[in-house]
Amino acid sequence: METANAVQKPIKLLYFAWLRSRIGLAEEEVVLPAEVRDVASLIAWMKGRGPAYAKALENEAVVKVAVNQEFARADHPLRPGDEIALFPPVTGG
Amino acid sequence: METANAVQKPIKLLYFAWLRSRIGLAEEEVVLPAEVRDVASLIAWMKGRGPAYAKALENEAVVKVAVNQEFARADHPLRPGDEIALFPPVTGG
Amino acid sequence: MTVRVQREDFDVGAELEGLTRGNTGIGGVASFLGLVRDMAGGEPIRSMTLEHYPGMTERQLAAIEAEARQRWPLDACLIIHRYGRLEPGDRIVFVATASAHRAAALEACEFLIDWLKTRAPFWKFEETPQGGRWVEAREEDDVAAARWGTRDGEPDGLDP
Amino acid sequence: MTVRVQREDFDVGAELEGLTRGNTGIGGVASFLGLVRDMAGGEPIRSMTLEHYPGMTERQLAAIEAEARQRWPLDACLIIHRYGRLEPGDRIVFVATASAHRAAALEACEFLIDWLKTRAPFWKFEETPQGGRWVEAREEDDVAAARWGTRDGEPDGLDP
Repeated sequence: METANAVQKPIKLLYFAWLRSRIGLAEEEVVLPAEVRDVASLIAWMKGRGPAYAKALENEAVVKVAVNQEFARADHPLRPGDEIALFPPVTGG
Repeated sequence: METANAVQKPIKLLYFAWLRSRIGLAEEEVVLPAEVRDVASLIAWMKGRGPAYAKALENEAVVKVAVNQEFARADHPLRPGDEIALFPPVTGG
Repeated sequence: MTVRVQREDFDVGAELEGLTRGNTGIGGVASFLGLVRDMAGGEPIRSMTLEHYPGMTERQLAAIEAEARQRWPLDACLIIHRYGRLEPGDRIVFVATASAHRAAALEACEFLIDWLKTRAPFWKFEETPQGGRWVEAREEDDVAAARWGTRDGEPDGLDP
Repeated sequence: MTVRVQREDFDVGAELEGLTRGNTGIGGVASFLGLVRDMAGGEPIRSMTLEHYPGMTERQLAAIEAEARQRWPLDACLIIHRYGRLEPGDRIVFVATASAHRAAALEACEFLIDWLKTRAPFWKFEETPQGGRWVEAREEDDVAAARWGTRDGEPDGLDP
């Protein structure tokens, strides 16, 4: 099935500002498990990936998410190949 | 008397914009007659000085007056040695 | 705090550089550059000649600049206004206001340029293909300046 | 209509000159230049490092610029935003808006800089004598930007 194949394709995760420094990475590619279908389930899954992730994401209210360079809400669906960025509220220029 | 002597001292009249071109002068010095005591009587007196003055000053509402470089109202007193400027409403920069 | 009324052109970049040099407490500089437009009232303009009242113009500009400094916390302020014959595209007027905070700089700049464009003691003579004419004072400009509640008609006021 | 996100400094005079060159229909150019302040929250600042999201930042800046052009009749518009490590006095951001009429230029400039200073996708890291820290988003800035009624929280909005 197309969906099953597509899930094997990784997504790209980008981290900015203190999310980057807490996670300790600027970006990574991951293959999402089948149960991760949207932004909310991505965050929930990431918290289980280790203490650095759990700490960085502990206050979800201040974690903003963009999918393919557009701001995305909790119910925004995710697809293989997406570029997903996590960052704190912007502080402007 | 000091007043009588002082009246002999001329005032300086300056004209700007279309008041200048209608009167045909940028500036002049005149000795005011004794009855000219304020801005209103100055304008009335000037209208009698010739057709160019009468024409330039026919619409008093658009003639602004400054005495010693400050905007002055009709009842502003005049003194010998004053610098009195007549000009249309400013059009800004 | 500087006011200059001059025939010569000016260098905007150099002026802005000079305005903030050595003061790292400044967070922003708002500015407005006025240019001669090629049209006025639907007619093409060949030139615009600005006449002013030397001495009084500088006094009035200094007074409005002092008022801006009273109303807003400005670190630096600059007004340059040209006079004489100008052509379309030429710079006429430049206002720059510097402050720790952008709102103060922006508001003060708008206040000053509204005043300058409407109440500064200049008279404009426009040369069109049909001949020359003195520009009449404009109602709409007065509305823009009146927003700021500057004094009107007072003998010692900033406006006739 | 130009948006540039760059590490390099820029020349304000040359940018303004280029913005209006050849268009004598422009009556005025409003601009705002943002500089790094030497203090933040009562503490001295040694440097400020701006991080951004390459690609998304340009898209967001282009979107807000398009919105400004929809709201006001602009002849030209320029946004330059730097990233990387900056020191007090350094230029960070420059906005310039040109229009036949000054009100349009002034309002569009204020609209853009309010947005840029609060909602542009940049994150600031400040280096103080006590060490480094990420700057928190500020409430008062949101109030300034909210005045303009830009969309909030929409998935396709200009703001998270």
